[in-house]
Amino acid sequence: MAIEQALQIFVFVILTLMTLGGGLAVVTSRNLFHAALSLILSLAGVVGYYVLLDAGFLAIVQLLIYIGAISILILFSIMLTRGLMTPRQVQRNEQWWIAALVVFLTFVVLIVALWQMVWPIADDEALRTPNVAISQLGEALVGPYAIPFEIISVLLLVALVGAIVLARETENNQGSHAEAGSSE
Amino acid sequence: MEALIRWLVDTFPPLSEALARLIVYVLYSGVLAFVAPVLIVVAYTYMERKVLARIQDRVGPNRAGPLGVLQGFADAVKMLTKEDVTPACADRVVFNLAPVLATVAAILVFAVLPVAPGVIGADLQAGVLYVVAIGALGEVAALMAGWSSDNKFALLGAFRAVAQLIAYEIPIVLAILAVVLAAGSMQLGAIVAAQDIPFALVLPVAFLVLLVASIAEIGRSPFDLLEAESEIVAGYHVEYSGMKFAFFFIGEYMHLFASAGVITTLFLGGWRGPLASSDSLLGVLLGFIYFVVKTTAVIWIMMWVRGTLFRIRIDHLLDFAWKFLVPLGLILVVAVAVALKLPAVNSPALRWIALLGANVIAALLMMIVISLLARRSRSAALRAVAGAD
Amino acid sequence: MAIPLSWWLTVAAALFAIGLYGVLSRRNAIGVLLGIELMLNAANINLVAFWRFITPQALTGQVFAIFVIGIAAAEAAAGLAIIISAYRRRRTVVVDELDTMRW
Amino acid sequence: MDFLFSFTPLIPLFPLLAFAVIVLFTYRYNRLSSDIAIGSIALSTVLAWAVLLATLLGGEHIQVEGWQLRVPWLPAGTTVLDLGFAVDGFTAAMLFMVPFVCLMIFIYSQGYMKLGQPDQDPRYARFFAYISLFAAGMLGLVVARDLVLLFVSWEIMGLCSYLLIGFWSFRKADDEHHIDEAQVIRARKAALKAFITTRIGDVLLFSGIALLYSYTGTVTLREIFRPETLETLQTISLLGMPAVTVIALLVFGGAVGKSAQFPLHVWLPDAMEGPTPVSALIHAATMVAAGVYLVARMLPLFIAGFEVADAPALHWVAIVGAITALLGATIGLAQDDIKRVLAYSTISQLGYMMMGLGLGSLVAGIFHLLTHAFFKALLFLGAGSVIHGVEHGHHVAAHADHVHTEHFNPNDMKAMGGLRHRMPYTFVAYLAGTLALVGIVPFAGFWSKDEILAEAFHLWRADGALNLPFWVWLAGTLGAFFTALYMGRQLGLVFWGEPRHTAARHAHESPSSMTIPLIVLALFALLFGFVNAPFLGSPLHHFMGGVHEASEVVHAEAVPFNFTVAAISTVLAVAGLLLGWLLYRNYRPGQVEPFQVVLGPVFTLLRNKYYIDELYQQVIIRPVVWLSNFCFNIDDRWIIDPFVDLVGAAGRVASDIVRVLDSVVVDRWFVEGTAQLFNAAGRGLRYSETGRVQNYLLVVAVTILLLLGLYLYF
Repeated sequence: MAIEQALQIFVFVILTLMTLGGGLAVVTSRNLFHAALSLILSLAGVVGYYVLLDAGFLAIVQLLIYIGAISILILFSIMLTRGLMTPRQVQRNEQWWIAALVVFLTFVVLIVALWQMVWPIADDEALRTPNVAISQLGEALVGPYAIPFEIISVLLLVALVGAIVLARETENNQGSHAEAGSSE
Repeated sequence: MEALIRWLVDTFPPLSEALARLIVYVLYSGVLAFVAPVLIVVAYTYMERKVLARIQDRVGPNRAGPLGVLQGFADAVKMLTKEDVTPACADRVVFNLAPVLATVAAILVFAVLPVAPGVIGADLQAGVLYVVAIGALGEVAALMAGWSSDNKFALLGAFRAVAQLIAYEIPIVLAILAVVLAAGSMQLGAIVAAQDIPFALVLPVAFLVLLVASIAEIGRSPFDLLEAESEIVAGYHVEYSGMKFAFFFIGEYMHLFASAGVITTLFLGGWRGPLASSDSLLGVLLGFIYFVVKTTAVIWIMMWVRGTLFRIRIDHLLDFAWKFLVPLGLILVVAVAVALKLPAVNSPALRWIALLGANVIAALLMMIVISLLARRSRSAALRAVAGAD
Repeated sequence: MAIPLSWWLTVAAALFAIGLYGVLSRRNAIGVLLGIELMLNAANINLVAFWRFITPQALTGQVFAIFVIGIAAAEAAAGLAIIISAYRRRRTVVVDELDTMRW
Repeated sequence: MDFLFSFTPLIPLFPLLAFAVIVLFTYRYNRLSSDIAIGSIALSTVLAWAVLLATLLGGEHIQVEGWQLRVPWLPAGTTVLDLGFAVDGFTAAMLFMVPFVCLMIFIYSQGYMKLGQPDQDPRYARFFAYISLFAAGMLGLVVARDLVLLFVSWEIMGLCSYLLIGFWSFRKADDEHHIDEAQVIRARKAALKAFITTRIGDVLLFSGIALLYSYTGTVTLREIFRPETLETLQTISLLGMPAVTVIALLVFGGAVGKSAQFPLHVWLPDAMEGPTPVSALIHAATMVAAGVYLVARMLPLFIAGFEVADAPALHWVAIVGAITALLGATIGLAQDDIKRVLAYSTISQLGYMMMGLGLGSLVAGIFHLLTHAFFKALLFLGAGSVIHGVEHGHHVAAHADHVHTEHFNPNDMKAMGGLRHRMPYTFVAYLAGTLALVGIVPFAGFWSKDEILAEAFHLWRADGALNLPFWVWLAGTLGAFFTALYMGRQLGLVFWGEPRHTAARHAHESPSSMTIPLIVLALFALLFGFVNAPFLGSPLHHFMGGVHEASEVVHAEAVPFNFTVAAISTVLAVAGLLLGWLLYRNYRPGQVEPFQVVLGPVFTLLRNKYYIDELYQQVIIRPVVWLSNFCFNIDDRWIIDPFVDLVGAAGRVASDIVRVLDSVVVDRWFVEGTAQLFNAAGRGLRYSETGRVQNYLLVVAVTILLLLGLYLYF
């Protein structure tokens, strides 16, 4: 088991480097496109975390939705609004140092609290076998969590429709003009 | 794999099981990452050239080696010795990373493909989902390449690529979902095990949807808009040359093989065939051969399509995905789910029949809808013509 | 598990702090959105870690992580649509300049 | 018959579905949309009555314990937020009234919105979608088992009232529908006023619910009302009071907003800007009833507060109710708009209900709520019919004269008159409603109003001193007189005398889709009172009286019929009615109003609604606007002038020492210096409104950091 443990720690360190390094690049990079790519790196690290935590399904969902959908969406919108973004533009505002201070303090407060707290960790046996079959997860989603699950679905639908409406306002006008023109 | 691990532990006693496992999996991934790409690219470029030549009534490659079999190696040497050009305005880091990511994305799919009985990188519980998810990395690579080249054709190509890939990912997921419903699992190994009859026979509609969508997903003709020479030169990799282009090239063929492999696994019974089993080395080898043969057959169909059909327009392409494949897939999934839950379905044979019936119903429904819509648009067009007079 | 719970929580806290910094200091609206994604992920790491260490038999942690991911998707779609809409109207996505509500 | 209870969740569901279907699919087909709406509410009515039947047959057990269905909504850790349904006698009684009155109003709306006629309302289908949602909200509120569903329904109603009161704010000025720009703006303002005013109450209610949840860990009504839970709440101290009193007052705050009690009653009269069926809906079956229902439902909390506190929440309910009852009735005396009179009448009647509840009598309050719903719906629909007829008459007259007359207000009672001949059905129905409202035997209002007064009287006599019940009784009796007075005035103005305007001369009866609901409701106004008539043994008391029987202050038993009380109020009512009628039946336009002659300046005060709107304008709205303007002005005048002035002042110091003392010390330091101090303060403060979201976020982050630090380390 020693090898596995060593491997786990090794992988954890690498993933942490990916996640936090990527995260730092996201918030500090001057080039927004690079920031978005760093976000992908960081999220990929989180995927690795999920695998380490035996949440394989979540890892894949994370890959599918964050990297496959959200990141692509962000990259797309960066390109759509890119006329303004010369890479050399200053990317942080005047309050960044206050923000940094506040964030650092938040971090310290959280860390101190985390390390002081005694967590009610489950007993070892349960820890060793947390393997949750996907089918169980699926049943949970349509069983006890059915209503929130449906609400999330509706939320997604609403977001979808809202996004379309918001993003194509101008086109819509043209469209109605075109219709009016064709019907004459 | 388990057999190999056991054999290693038995033969070299100092090896612990964990270490042996590590060694075996590292070796396997080494094979997938370094050996397979070269072999696949060399073999299938040759095949593609030959097949296309045959369709177009030409001879095809015939100089390098007997019957030109070494053509692929010749290409490789040419590619590697070319000058590696990076555009002055390119975003260097991203520009260099993109081809690597494209290749890696294609190779990663192999991790969950059961290429032979018992030989699989990781039989994930959500293996099917993993396949879909990894496809997204390819999109990122395309976007990176297109953006970093600082070339409008490249950027347009990237946009097209992503629009197309996103659009066709949905029918793929739907078709796969039908299979998952039928097999009752998302694990690729279990799906292979569930195919006493290849799913292509009981879920023909899903098979066709997946085939068509896969062709689009890997950007081959008639869906090769992302690199349409006559429109946007070569798409997102227009600025690439030499070694980096080779990476894209490898990635493309790996992707081709991987997609065909996924279709084989999901619909054609994977490695299954007479005498293939994980008990003996022979059985394993036989299974591997079945897998390769089936995959090659799928690839051959894709090549055939490429040689026969012409490229379609971008709006038609997206319309086809959103207005035909997605609704069809949705109907199909519902039909399959209902068919499987029918109270009368209580024996395997009945299951197959019910599934087939669901497919037929889905196809018929879609046809009816399409014909109604077509009639409406036809009469609208007629009215427009009449109005113009 | 070789890695204790507190490590996971530490990493998540760090990621959260980084994301918060991004949200507070980025001038570009899309950059702000990136920071929000980081924060959501930090929360998710916590959820999954708690599930793994404290209630491995109950599914609540995983289920909520899935919900968070779903909400993140909705948030990204709506947020980006708003940004693009704002860009259309104001020709800018710099948060400082989107200050119609200014005194 | 218990299986009938399982239909309960469907009761609010049908109108909700109708809303969804109309909004999503059938909004283009007007007739279909209204048919769907009416069909759904009819189904709800049938189901609701089936549930009522089951409750009736289920005997005391069902009526007290009730039936319930638990729907786990959001499992969160150890607690689960529920979203359940429950039925007991009280709910069943409400279920008799709410869907039925809604149904009548829906049918009536079809005629009122002029289906199929050339001047049909352009947003006809949408109207039906909104009122369906409104009905769904009210029904959901009534069948809610948990505060979550209750609050959700509550908010749905808030939204719908906003949408419907402002229903005509989307119209352009439009001759066809007699809508001018001013009316559009009024509708807009009225909608906002209703929304914002009730929002004040909603916030209070929400904090009450949140407090309840945080103390008891449950949102289920029945669990909250368990004696143990209430005892715990009594022992916790919050803001120097028992927590239960605080919560009860917060809940009552919500009801004050929704039920338009003093001082948040100002939105209700303005809500008349909506179409008349909406007024009927708001005033009778839904919106304002919700507040009373809420207080009645939460009565155990109030009672529990009664047992421990010095100034219990229950007394506040009675006091506010009494004030409101008198206030509304007196203002009603001086209004010209036919609907506004009714609106103030509603406010006053709601005051009666609150009085009843505040005296601890659940049944009296709710009985009045039920009867009031019937006759007030009747009165509003009747008023709508009158307006409709007069509008039509105006139309005809304008066509006949071939001139477009000056703008004409069809709501103005002084322009009506003699309509009893022109609109006989409406007149009869209206008369029935009036008699019920005024409280003439044997109409419904008599029994219910009398019960409240008898209750107060009884409590007073039991004690003997001039205690709170005495004042309540006095206010109620006086209110009854004023009620009769303004209704007499209204009858005289609208239905008697000569037509006072060409429009009234040409008015004609409304279509049958409008008159039939009127007749049906008139029957109910006549007969409904008997469900709790003392000589029949007060059946309603037996039916729903036991719901809160755990608490002792709630009077489950009916107060015996008190002849003195009944006689006093009846005599006053008849006197008021006759007086009003005699004074006004031959009133001529342009004449000084008889009341003004008698009352003088008091009449002006009433006419202007005690200047409460103006008071709010001065005390609340003006300062806010002024503060904004102040900051703005400071900004404009600051930047350079003071600097220059200071430099100039320094020059003067050198040149003229005498004037220095005078001008610098006095003028610059004290006068301008003060101004500058304020300038600087304003200038500094206004920078807090940067309009940049990240600055705000930073403040949020710092705040959270501080709170977190405090929470974790101190």
